[in-house]
Amino acid sequence: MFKVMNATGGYGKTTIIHDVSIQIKPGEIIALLGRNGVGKSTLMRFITGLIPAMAGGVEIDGVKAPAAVTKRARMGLGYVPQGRFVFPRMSVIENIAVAAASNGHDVKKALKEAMDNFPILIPKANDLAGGLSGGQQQILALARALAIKPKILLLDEPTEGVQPSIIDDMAGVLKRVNKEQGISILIAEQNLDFCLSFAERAYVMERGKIVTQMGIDELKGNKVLQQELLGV
Amino acid sequence: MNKNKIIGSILLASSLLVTTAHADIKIGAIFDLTGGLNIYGIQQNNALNLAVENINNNGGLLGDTLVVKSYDSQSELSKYTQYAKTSVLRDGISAMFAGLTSSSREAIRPIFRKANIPYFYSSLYEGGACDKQTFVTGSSASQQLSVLIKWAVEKYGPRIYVMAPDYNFGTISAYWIKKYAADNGAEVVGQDFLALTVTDYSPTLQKIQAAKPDFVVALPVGANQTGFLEQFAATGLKDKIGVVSTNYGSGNQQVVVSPEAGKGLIASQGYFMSVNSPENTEFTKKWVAKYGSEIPIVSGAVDVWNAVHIWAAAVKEAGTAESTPVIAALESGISFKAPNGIVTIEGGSHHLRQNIYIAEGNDQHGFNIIKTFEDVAPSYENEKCDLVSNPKLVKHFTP
Amino acid sequence: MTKSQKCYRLAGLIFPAIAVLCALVAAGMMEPYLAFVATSWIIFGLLGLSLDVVWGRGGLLSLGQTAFYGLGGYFGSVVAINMADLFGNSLLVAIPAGAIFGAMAAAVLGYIIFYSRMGLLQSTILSYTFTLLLWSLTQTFKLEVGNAVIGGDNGLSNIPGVVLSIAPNSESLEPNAVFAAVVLVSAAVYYFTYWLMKSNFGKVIDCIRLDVEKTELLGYDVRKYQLLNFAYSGAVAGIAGALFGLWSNYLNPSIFSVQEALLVPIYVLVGGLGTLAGPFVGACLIGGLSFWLGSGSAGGQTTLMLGVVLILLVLFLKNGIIGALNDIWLRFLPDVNEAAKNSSAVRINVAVLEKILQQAEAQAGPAKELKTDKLLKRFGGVIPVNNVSRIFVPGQPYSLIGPNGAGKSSFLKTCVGIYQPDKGEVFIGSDNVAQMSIFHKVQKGMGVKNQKPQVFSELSVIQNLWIAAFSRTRSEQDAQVVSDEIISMLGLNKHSDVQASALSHGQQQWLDIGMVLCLAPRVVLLDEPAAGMTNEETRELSTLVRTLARYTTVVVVEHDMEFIRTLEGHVTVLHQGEVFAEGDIETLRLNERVLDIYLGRSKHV
Amino acid sequence: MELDYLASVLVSSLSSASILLIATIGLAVVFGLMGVINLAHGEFLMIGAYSALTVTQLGLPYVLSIPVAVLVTMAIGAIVEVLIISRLYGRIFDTMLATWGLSMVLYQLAVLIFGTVSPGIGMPQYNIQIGDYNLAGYPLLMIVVAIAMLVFVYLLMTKTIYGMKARASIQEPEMAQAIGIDSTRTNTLTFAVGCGLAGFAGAVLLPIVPATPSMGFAFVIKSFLTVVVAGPVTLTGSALAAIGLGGGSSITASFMTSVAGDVFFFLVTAIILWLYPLGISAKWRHKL
Repeated sequence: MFKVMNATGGYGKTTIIHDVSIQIKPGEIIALLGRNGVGKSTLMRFITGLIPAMAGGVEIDGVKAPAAVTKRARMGLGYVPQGRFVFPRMSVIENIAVAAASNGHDVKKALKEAMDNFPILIPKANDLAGGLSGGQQQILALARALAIKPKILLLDEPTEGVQPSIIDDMAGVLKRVNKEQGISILIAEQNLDFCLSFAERAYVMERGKIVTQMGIDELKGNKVLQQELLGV
Repeated sequence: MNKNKIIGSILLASSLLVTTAHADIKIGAIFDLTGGLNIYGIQQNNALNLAVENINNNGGLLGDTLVVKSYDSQSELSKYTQYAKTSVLRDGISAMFAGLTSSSREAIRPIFRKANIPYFYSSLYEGGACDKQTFVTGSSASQQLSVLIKWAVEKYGPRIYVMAPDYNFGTISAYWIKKYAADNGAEVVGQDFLALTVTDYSPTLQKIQAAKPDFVVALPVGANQTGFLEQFAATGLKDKIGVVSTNYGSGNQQVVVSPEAGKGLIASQGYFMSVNSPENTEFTKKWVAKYGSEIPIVSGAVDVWNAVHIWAAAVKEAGTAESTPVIAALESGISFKAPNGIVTIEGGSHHLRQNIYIAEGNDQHGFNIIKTFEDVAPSYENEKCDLVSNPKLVKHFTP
Repeated sequence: MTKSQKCYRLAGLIFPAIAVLCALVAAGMMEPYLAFVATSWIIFGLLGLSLDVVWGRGGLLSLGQTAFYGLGGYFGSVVAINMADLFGNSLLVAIPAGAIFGAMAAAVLGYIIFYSRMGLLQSTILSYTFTLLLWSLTQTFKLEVGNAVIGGDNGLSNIPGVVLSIAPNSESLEPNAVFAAVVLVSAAVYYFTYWLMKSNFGKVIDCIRLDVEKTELLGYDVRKYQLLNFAYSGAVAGIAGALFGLWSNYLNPSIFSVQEALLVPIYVLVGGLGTLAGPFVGACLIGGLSFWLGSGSAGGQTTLMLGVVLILLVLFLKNGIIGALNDIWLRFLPDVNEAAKNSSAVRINVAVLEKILQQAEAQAGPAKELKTDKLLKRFGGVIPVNNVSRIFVPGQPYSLIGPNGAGKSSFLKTCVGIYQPDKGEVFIGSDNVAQMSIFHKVQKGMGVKNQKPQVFSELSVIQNLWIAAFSRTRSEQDAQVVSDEIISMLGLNKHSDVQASALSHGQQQWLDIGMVLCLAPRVVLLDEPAAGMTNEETRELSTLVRTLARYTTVVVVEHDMEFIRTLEGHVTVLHQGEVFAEGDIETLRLNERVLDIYLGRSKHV
Repeated sequence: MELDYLASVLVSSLSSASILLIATIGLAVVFGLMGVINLAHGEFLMIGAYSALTVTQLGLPYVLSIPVAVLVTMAIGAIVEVLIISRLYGRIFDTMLATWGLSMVLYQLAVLIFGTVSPGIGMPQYNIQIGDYNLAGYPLLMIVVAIAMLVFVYLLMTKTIYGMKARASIQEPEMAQAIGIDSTRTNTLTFAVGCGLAGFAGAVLLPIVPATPSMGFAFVIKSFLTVVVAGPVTLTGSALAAIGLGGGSSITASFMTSVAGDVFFFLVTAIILWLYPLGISAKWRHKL
């Protein structure tokens, strides 16, 4: 069980998210929805510990997560940020290897898994990550996050600027690791179709707060509801 | 209007504050005790303290005790000006002993001229300083080179390569080398002036080999010199080409240079620790007793020791420490039995007649003296500068 | 305003005045040697001031100040030596000579730095290299100019002291009087600099430090301002150098040395960056410390102590001494940003807005159309703007929409000139502006608001608006009138004195829009203006944009479809750098192809 | 110009460039990888030299003294990072001033401990001949040492886990933490490695440049300019910049004067910065 309790935080003195609480059961896939600038990314960063908590905290499997980003990562928090942030002057292999090695996992095994999951990376294995296309970088960021063997995976706009075929691959892999390894997933997306295709539940944010949560079926096919909540 | 008032009040205030009574005779010392030049500065300062101790132990000067006002110029030029002024305005010194580089001398010389206080500059230098209040106890470039070049041409041959730092000491020395080479039927086949920051001498070594000289006059300063000599020896040139210098050993380079590189190098200076005279034996005994024997004594230190004693002799002769009579006494041509032989002030040029030694480096980080030229006159300075007949002369003569 | 606040506001005038008075009184009582030494600290303070002007105000750490200082010193001294026999007064000849030479040297270096738009670190390194180059060249530089003999490493001696009386061969002043004279000269330079930095010029310089791009977007020729500021700092350094020459009566290449170059930033940091008075405090403190250590019992360990002091200062006193005192004082004053805490929603008064826009039209002429002709921009293999030819005219707002990465912002940025177009033309009215600098386009009538709010964080709300208005009106009164109107139109009157950084994200967006309006633009480009705004604010924004479009050409890039719907304007859908569809929003919303690319559905793409 | 002269100038210029590169690599790691301007770099070189000298004076062979120098400088570097540098990341100019203060302290401590005159250890009396010209062997050996250092740092930074962590921590510090890299410790180690490389340089250059408290000063400015000119691809960039600037200035010195060589160095630096405001390697696609 993964819990975010009363999360309040922001940058400097500005508070962006107020009192946000969410819960994710093991193996659950949750969508985090809302318009631009409502605080989805800030919530993600709050969970990873990259912004300090003004109030509230994070609990992983009943253990309160320490403040240090590094320690949270080692407790099984995988993160794919918006904008990917791969290590640009390191090769594809190195990007994945360093993630596996830093968490004490077998580097060779991790690389093999990554290449099996994302064959698209194989021809690029020795290229610098900074030279990859946006979609390839996104895949790499995902592969890197999976290499630390997370219990919960945070995905921030994973389809932004990614071509549709890769989006399909990504969706496939996410479904598989979710099923096979029981990884929970929290995904913030503007691409509704992508989200709706495999999420089970959705939280909707507005102005730094969770305004509602609902089952995914409720949202599917209801264009009025989509427009009202998400402004598409 | 406001300014006049201020100036008035300043004059009033300063006249009240000037201290008039002092029982001791104060002398000033500005040397580089810290910073890059302290290799020289510390020894100069040590020599000054030893000389003052020596004079005080022998009953002081005119019955008074000598007191040293010492300042650390931190190898920074602006500190020289600052402390020179401080010594004049605050400490009321009777004589100043200061400076290593020519620029430090030039920076403070006008201050002591204006204050009419004798100023002793004790370092080997390019020569030519001429000023009523300034006395030089180190040897000048022409003084050393006149004998060294003659000797070296006889020993090695007539082709000379000059390798000198690219500032006044180097360029003026190069001039003298050229002149004395011509006088002795030799020629300068190449010269290279190096920036003070150079640590890599391979370009110079290539040029030396291209010029095929019989000997090299190597004049880099301080630690740079040891670097050059090491590289010179390691290139395998030492056996083919002689190396002579007027400043090797002036900062204890012989200690730093490895025995392989240092053995056989020729240096000419006004003093080497191995000078064999009763004065030197006594002097080194005192020095070792006070400062230990770890670091050999450099010529600059002896120059300071000589300067203090010459000044003291002039004070005794004048019967007072006041500047004008002391300067007159100095100009009368005072002699002193120094560790490096008898030295005599030339009344006109304010430079010293002194012995110049030619020594060869041995494999013990030391020198063996191989030739002594006695009582060498500072002929260039004597020729240009006569402060007895022309006391208003202030100039830095360059050839 | 309370007395304490007034006093705080005038602190830069009052405390230095007190310090000058104290120094003058002390000059009458001090022992001469101390006066002599202290004079050099004041000179170093003046040198520090020159760095504070470029670094604390202009934002560029220059290690070339000692170069201008040395050059000013040499040149001023050469003039002083040659004029000594004729004129006497050395201050009157050396100071202007030093100032002119320092300013010229700085202008040359500044031209290279600013006009090649060099990065900050590289500029610092280049200025440092400049100093080193001078240092190695002057070691052997020999020249006789009249009576002055520049003798390489042996330096330049026989520089006359400070002489006040105007008569040939006058006696130079005594140390205490020199101290007083140098204090007075420094005070004059300080107060002139203080005035300059408070003036319109100084305000622009502050803006450049805070956000150089925004300053240029307001229509200021930032490079010219930077160059002038740098040249002024060179002049101040040159004056300090000339004074130093007169003080020490001797100059030598060590004035260009690395130690000297690095000491200057220390004076500034110790005193407080950007405070103008700080460098004097820093120089006196470091000078005093070094003097006390050098002649005190600790003698010999000066270097060690200075090093330790420096490390401790950097670690524990970030804002310097004046900065630290300032922070303490601020704690006792009412918080200017208090008003930001209870803010209400912005309401646009359409009547007022129309009046403003009519006035703007009267002053700046009719609206201009914006036209692009086969505009192309490429980054490596990506072409975010691919042969876009559009024409935008006044009357109704234009919206650009499209999925992430469609090239909306890039199109806007290429029009603005933040990206240089690779091909194609941009017209504002009849002028082809494709190759013009940004500020020039702004002067032609372009107003731009970028995606993130760009406001000058340290300035108050009204100052932000004023600086924008002043760029157009070039009259303080007119700028005041315009900014007053805009601030009341935005309903931000109560926040007038609040620092822009204290505003909420939404309010900063409004302030930014207000600044654009101050320019009375004839073409307005807005990049995601509604981002981070509440629903209410978005509605007000829509009103504003629609009103604006009646008087000017308006192009909006937006994500928020609801917002675009309320604009009731023309909509262009961009996809992969090209125009994909256009029309009104209702039609487009029924277009499955548009929904597909916008929602990222895969089947139609 | 004779061919053998030309050849000997080229070879010796290459060795000059190598000496510059050896002194620079540590700085390249610290500045290029960490973005820290370490003005005390020269003093770490000096510490390395004195460590090696002290060890040889104790009677151990010179070769053994090199690892000791590396360990000593690494330890001091780690302490300095924890006490000073770690508090100043991101404040590039403050770091510069603090490390300058540090350089003054280290310099003066060296004067107190070692005095101003220490015996050198001498250069191996080995030389080679090109035509009529002799070249000292040890400086030529420096070409090999420089290449070895480059290879070592390259391998350390690309083939070891530590190296990958170090680069990740510096390229994207937040993401590095978010995948579980303890970037605080990694940065301490990286700074220590940079200092260790400086120590190695000081030790290995000891026969050429005798140990004096002020020896670091001669290197730090040129090393620093080399690294800035190099730009983001630190290692290859520095190698190229060192060959271009150091070698070029040495060749200029050979055909003109040494002052011309210095002027060449500074002038070319200024011109390159003008043309490539972010360094020569700003647009390369290489790891290091």
